[in-house]
Amino acid sequence: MKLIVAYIQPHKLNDVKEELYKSDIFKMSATNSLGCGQQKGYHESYRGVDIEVNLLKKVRLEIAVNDQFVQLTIDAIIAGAQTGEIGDGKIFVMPLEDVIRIRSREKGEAAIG
Amino acid sequence: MKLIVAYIQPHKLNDVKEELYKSDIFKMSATNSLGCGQQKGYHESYRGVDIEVNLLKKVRLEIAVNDQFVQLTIDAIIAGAQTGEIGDGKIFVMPLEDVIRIRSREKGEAAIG
Amino acid sequence: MKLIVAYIQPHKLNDVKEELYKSDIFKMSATNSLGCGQQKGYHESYRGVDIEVNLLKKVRLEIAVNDQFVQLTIDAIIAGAQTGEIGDGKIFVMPLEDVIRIRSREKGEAAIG
Amino acid sequence: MRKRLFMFVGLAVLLGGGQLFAQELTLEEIKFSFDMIWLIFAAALVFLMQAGFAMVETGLTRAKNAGNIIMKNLMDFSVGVLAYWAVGWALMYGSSSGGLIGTDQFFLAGADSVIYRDWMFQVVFAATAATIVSGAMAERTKFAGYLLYSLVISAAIYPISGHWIWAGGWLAEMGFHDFAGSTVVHSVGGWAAMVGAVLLGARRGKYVRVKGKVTVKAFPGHNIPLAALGVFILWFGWYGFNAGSTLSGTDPDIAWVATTTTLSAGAGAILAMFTSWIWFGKPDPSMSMNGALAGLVGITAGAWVIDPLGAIIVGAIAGALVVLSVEFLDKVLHIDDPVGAISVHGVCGAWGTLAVGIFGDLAKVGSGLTRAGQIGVQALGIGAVFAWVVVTTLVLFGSLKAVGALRVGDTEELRGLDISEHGVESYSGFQIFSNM
Amino acid sequence: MRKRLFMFVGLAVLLGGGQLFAQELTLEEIKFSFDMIWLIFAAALVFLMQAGFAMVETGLTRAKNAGNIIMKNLMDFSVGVLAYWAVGWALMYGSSSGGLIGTDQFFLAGADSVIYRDWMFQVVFAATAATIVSGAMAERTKFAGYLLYSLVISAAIYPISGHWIWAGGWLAEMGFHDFAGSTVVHSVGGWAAMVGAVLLGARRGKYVRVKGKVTVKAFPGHNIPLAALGVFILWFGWYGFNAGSTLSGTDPDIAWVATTTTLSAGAGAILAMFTSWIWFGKPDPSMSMNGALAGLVGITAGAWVIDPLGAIIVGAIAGALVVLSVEFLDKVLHIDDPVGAISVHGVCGAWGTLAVGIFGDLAKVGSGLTRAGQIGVQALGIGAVFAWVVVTTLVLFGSLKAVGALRVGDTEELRGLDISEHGVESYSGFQIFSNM
Amino acid sequence: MRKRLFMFVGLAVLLGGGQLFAQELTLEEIKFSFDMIWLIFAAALVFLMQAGFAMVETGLTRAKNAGNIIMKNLMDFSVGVLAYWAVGWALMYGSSSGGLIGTDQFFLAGADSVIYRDWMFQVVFAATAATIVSGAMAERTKFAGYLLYSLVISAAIYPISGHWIWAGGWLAEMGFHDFAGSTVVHSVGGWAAMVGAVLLGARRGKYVRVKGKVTVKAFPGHNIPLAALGVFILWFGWYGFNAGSTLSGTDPDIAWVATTTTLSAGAGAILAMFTSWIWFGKPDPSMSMNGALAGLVGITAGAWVIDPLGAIIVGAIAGALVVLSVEFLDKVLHIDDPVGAISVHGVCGAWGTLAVGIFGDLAKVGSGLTRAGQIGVQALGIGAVFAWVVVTTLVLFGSLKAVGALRVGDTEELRGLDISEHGVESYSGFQIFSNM
Ligand SMILES: Nc1ncnc2c1ncn2[C@@H]1O[C@H](COP(=O)(O)OP(=O)(O)O)[C@@H](O)[C@H]1O
Ligand SMILES: Nc1ncnc2c1ncn2[C@@H]1O[C@H](COP(=O)(O)OP(=O)(O)O)[C@@H](O)[C@H]1O
Ligand SMILES: Nc1ncnc2c1ncn2[C@@H]1O[C@H](COP(=O)(O)OP(=O)(O)O)[C@@H](O)[C@H]1O
Repeated sequence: MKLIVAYIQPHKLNDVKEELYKSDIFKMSATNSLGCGQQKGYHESYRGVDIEVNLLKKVRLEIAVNDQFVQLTIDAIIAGAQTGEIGDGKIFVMPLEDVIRIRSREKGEAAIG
Repeated sequence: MKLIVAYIQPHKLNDVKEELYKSDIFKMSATNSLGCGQQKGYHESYRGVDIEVNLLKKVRLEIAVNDQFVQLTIDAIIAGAQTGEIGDGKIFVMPLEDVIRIRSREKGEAAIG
Repeated sequence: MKLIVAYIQPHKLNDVKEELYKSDIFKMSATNSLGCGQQKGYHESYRGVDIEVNLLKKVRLEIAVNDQFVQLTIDAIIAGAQTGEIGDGKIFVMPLEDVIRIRSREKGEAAIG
Repeated sequence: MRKRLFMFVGLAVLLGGGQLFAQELTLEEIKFSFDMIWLIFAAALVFLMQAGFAMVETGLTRAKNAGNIIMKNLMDFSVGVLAYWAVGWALMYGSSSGGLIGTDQFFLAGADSVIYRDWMFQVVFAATAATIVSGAMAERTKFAGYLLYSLVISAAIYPISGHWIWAGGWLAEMGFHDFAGSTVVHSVGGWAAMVGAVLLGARRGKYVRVKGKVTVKAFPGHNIPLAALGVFILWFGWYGFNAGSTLSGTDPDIAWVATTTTLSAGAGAILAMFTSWIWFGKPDPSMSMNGALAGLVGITAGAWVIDPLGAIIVGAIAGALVVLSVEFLDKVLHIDDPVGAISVHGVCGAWGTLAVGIFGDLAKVGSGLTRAGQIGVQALGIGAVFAWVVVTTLVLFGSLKAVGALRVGDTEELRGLDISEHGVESYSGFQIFSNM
Repeated sequence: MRKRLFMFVGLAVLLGGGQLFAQELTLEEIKFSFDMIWLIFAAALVFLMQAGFAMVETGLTRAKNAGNIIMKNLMDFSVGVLAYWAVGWALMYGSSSGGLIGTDQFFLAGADSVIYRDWMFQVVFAATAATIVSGAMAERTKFAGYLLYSLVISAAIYPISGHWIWAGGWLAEMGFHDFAGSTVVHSVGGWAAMVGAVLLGARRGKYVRVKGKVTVKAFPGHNIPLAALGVFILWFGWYGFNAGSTLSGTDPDIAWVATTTTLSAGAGAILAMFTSWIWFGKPDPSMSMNGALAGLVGITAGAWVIDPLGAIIVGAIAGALVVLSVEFLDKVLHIDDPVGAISVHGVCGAWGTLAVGIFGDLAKVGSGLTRAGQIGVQALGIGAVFAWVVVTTLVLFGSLKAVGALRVGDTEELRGLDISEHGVESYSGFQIFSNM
Repeated sequence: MRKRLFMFVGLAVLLGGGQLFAQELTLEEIKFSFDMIWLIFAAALVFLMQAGFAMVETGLTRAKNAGNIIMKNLMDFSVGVLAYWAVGWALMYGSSSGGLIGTDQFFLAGADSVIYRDWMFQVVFAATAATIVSGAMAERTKFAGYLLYSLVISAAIYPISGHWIWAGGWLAEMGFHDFAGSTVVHSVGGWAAMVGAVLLGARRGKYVRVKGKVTVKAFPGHNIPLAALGVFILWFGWYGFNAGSTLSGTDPDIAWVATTTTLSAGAGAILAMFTSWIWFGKPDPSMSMNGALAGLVGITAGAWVIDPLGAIIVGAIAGALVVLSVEFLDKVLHIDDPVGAISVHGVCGAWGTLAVGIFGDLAKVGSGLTRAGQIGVQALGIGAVFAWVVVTTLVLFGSLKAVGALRVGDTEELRGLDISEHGVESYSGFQIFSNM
């Protein structure tokens, strides 16, 4: 099992969700995040002063999947989030040793979905 | 050492904390999160329009523990968060290679608590 | 590759960022978090009632780095965040199996920076 | 030289035994002073309705567009006052050409203190009509286009139909009665809002067509307490709007008007609450707020000629009507009006105007018409103003659309107008899911 | 036919040399006009206090209940105006039956412009009393139960004790003096709030019993700027509340009343700040705000008979008192009052009423009593109203509790009343730790 | 005994055929009543400006200091009213000693209803001057130090220069004209703000020196809707501020003043918007808001002597000026004024005062001076008040700085003043990046 963490542009969240649904991945968790990356990005200004927006708003997705779903998930995220522009985001894949469903105490692969 | 990530219902946070305290687990970090899971959940409506609340509010807990504490932590979380209803949440267990206490530069098992 | 997760005091974020920049680490993601740790901390009071602030505000940093950067990153975080007082925070090091740049589909070490 | 030594003057007067004033202050000046302070006080209250609209509209839309809504509300007033000073007043209250349009007093030429007073009281009404529209067009309109719209409605669209009714124009001649502006102000704003919302199209993602079936989505407002504050401020301002429309500080009916206004608003809020409760299963806050406003808009035309019980009925019907209308526009017609402006101001404005015919004391209306006749004239007025506003705003918004000045691009809309149109965020530091 | 051709009338008047008015406007009409615009103006200001209460209560409670608080504030006014129109006014100002209760003028039958004017001024006071309660019962009361409560307090509880004092009832006969309602309005609201809070019980997690010892927890308000705005709005409204209670636009004491009101509020804020500073180590914002309100409530009874220095003393004591009272209710009695309504309105209302006896100019009070006698009568009035309100609200809230209509369930409370009672969120898109 | 049986009195009057009043109400009393209700009404409106300032300042600074700003605004008013009651009024309006300072009426000794009325109207002006400063010194000033400052400006600094101009002092004697206080109120606040901001130094991280070059950073305000609400409330209050400054409820120029005030504010907002649009590429909301305020401040001195077209020009220039001034102070002088108070109140206050000389109707000004002479006197007044305020506040803030009571420590500043000075959070439960 893997835990996939993806940083995407906030306004791409719906597109990514749709692509994931298409690949039958329905479970995920999302958090707000501020990201520092290659995207030096658009400049905001406030009262005429440029705001050094080097922490840009991102959405952080966390998706736990069984091994055979990893590539599918990655592809779906890319399909939904890619524009080709700097700032599209990153995907991180991490090992996941166990999953427990709190409701039923199910464990492992059975609990993930 | 493991990093335990748990998604629970927001209003169960206090109960979970209490259960963890009882097992002498005092350190943790909590974040707000939106979760997509089996829980299609209650419907909110706004001005008569159903809101497709497929991103439900969850609290994401992150607890780094030594190996012998893993089961204890899982049990405590379940004790505090379980209601038997859909939406109770999930627990993820991930490998943790190192921990460093910023204050003292202590490392490893000594730094975790 | 490793994923480094660090909890620091919110008001140290700028210092940490500066130290990371000095070590040529430019990419990171930050989230708000509430932390429970050794720091029983300052007491807030509201209308004369002590608030049991056992969930203190922290910033959670997530930095994916190649192996040779791990120590450098840890040192930079410590340099920026250490005050010697309780509450300075923790650093967690986790294994990272893969990284994908959404924009270009680059993978692995090349995608991290 | 004018000094602020008023207290000494005051003392002198007290010592001087009144002789000073007996010489100074005539009865006509007394009457004039009553009207002056009453109308300026009322005008200030109506001005504050700008804050009310700004808060309601901001609160009921999404955080990522809050600064833009604010800017629209600030600038439609600012542009509006200059436009109404230069042109609007003249077209509305200048000497009438055939009951259709005013023709002089541009730039308030030749104004005396009476004209300044009346202009002050009228300009805030003009600005109210203008600002209604920003709510319905929220979250997707180009800022520059909106500025232009503000100019035109305050300079021409509002004043001309206003002339027909409030300046002795042809509708007034026929006996049309609209005490404080259910039609003159609110419907004008409401119909303009409708045309704007239709030409703009819905916000991205509001109506999703899946397999031929349209699913309606809700974009919940981001700040209900602010919206509620706006509603209270509007209600407060309405005491200036309606009671001030007695146009006289010595009119004993000031209290009557305030009473009917209060009762209608209360009834509107209650009925909207129960309607939403029955219909959706829960009493909906934003609908109840709309209900209070619906009651206020509804009684505006008849506040002076409808009695308290009548006012409660008018308000109650408006409260139910506004919920039905919001539902109908959203679920059936798929017109995307984020704050319910078309229903509150357009529909309930029309209802209130009609209600004058149905419930009004004909003697007080004073048109000499029969009840059926009065209802007919009221309906005619509603129709005439509807036609006028729809046609002119179709041209206005249509032209803006044709030159691409009406709607922002998709990415701008998704990111939010605060960043794309103004380069700022409204809630800096707060963590907000701005993608929703 | 009524046209909005006021300017021409105005012009005619100016040209006509006053003759018009010399015939038209008598001195009594002038007096009447002063009272009319003054009272309607004051009523509008008091109305705005609804916004003030809504903002204070919303700001000092948690985000997950914001929409519910808003709804309560909107609906208690809306329900209240209808109730006070139908029944309340009659019970309060109808012909007295033995100094105990009014008996006619139901549905404002037979009202003329004086009655409408007075109703308008009185209804906003009734609504103030009603709305005080929502703060103390916040975050756990069932919405439907609250609606019923609103109806009863506006229709009966408030009007009847009001009759005793402001309509020539038995307390008035004895010489009891309550200028603008420290007891009539504020204490009534405050004691009702107390009974409500006690019968409801504390919010879940507020008082935690660990090993026989009760630990008190704080639930910090979620929006201090909004609460502060509410306080400023209330203070503003108080100029209508107190200065308007001269009931006459020609009373030279309007300025006196405004002055004592201002000074007492300032002293209250300062003393509350210092008290909290000394006691808790830091100057507490929400306590200082409560202090300003305490000063305002405290001077309300005596604003007309207490001089500026006295007003400062009354306000200062109220400011200190409110902090002590909040502490005492919370830490000793464990009555959970999220916004301090019992202390501000109940306790400081009683204090202000007593202060009339202590500091009031007896000649102005005009009861013919000695100072000790006046203090006695004031105390009697405080006690009588306390008893009346406690008994009636015990019955009212007790019945609601008996049928399970008083308090929401635990899960509802934890989730927040916005979702459980209204199915909406108030700050959509914001990331909020709603579990705290 | 005072009962609230006003309706019966009213009825009696109506029945009694006016005889009652013919005996009762003299013409001088009528005049007096007009002035009374007008000034108290206006005072209430000006009071509400405290809420406006509080919201603007809160909205334009960071969330972590919101409660502190609120406390400063609440307490500078509360401290200010007591100070102005005890000392300020006497120094300002007591019998003049050589046109320099008032010398009697401490603690309002010997006041009658005229004095109370005038005190009420004046105290809110004094409080306005005081509260301007909190914005410029926001986010880094010690609370205790600020309290002391509030005391001194309300008790002495403001009243003394006010005496020169509004109480027949030496500047008034020379023909200096400042109708409602561009200089007396706004510049005094603005210059004090400037000295305070300079002595305090910038907020940590505002001006970062990298390799000898200073980079200017922006700290965006955390709540633009709240700031906008504040601007609308201020604009509303300004109708009391300016129109009330006719000091008479029978002055036909009330409408004129309201008109020029409205037009100038509108022009200011528009020009500031366009200036920011051209300069920064986008129409900046907070600058446009500053522009509306700049227009209001600008016309304050000349609202009575400048005509509508002149008012538009004055406002437009103020609107452009405020943007340039903000830029200049920030980018060139590196004076850190979080809300633009120095530019809005100091600079545009000076501009408005000068504009009286340039655009004012000299006959109405009535000083007997030539245009050049009037401009000269206006400039002299601007300079004299500038000097007075700069010197006195240098001493005041300098002393506070010397004893370490001016600025909080670095950690306190980083954590936010809400936690470090008051031990609370203002937005409990919200996730906020408070480090930015
Ligand atoms: N090494 C990293 N560690 C943690 N977060 C990262 C890292 N690299 C990128 N991110 C996250 O991904 C987001 C997008 O990265 P960016 O470099 O701007 O995109 P791109 O790779 O398309 O140029 C960043 O804003 C940040 O949140
Ligand atoms: N595979 C997953 N990846 C990431 N988050 C998940 C996953 N499954 C569940 N979650 C999180 O856990 C929460 C609860 O899951 P849900 O399926 O509703 O509960 P249950 O398993 O009790 O039915 C979700 O809202 C989501 O935040
Ligand atoms: N075992 C842990 N699991 C998760 N988060 C932790 C853990 N230990 C510490 N933290 C995070 O780090 C923060 C600082 O920890 P704390 O113990 O106060 O610091 P210190 O080690 O300097 O005493 C905590 O507030 C919490 O957010």
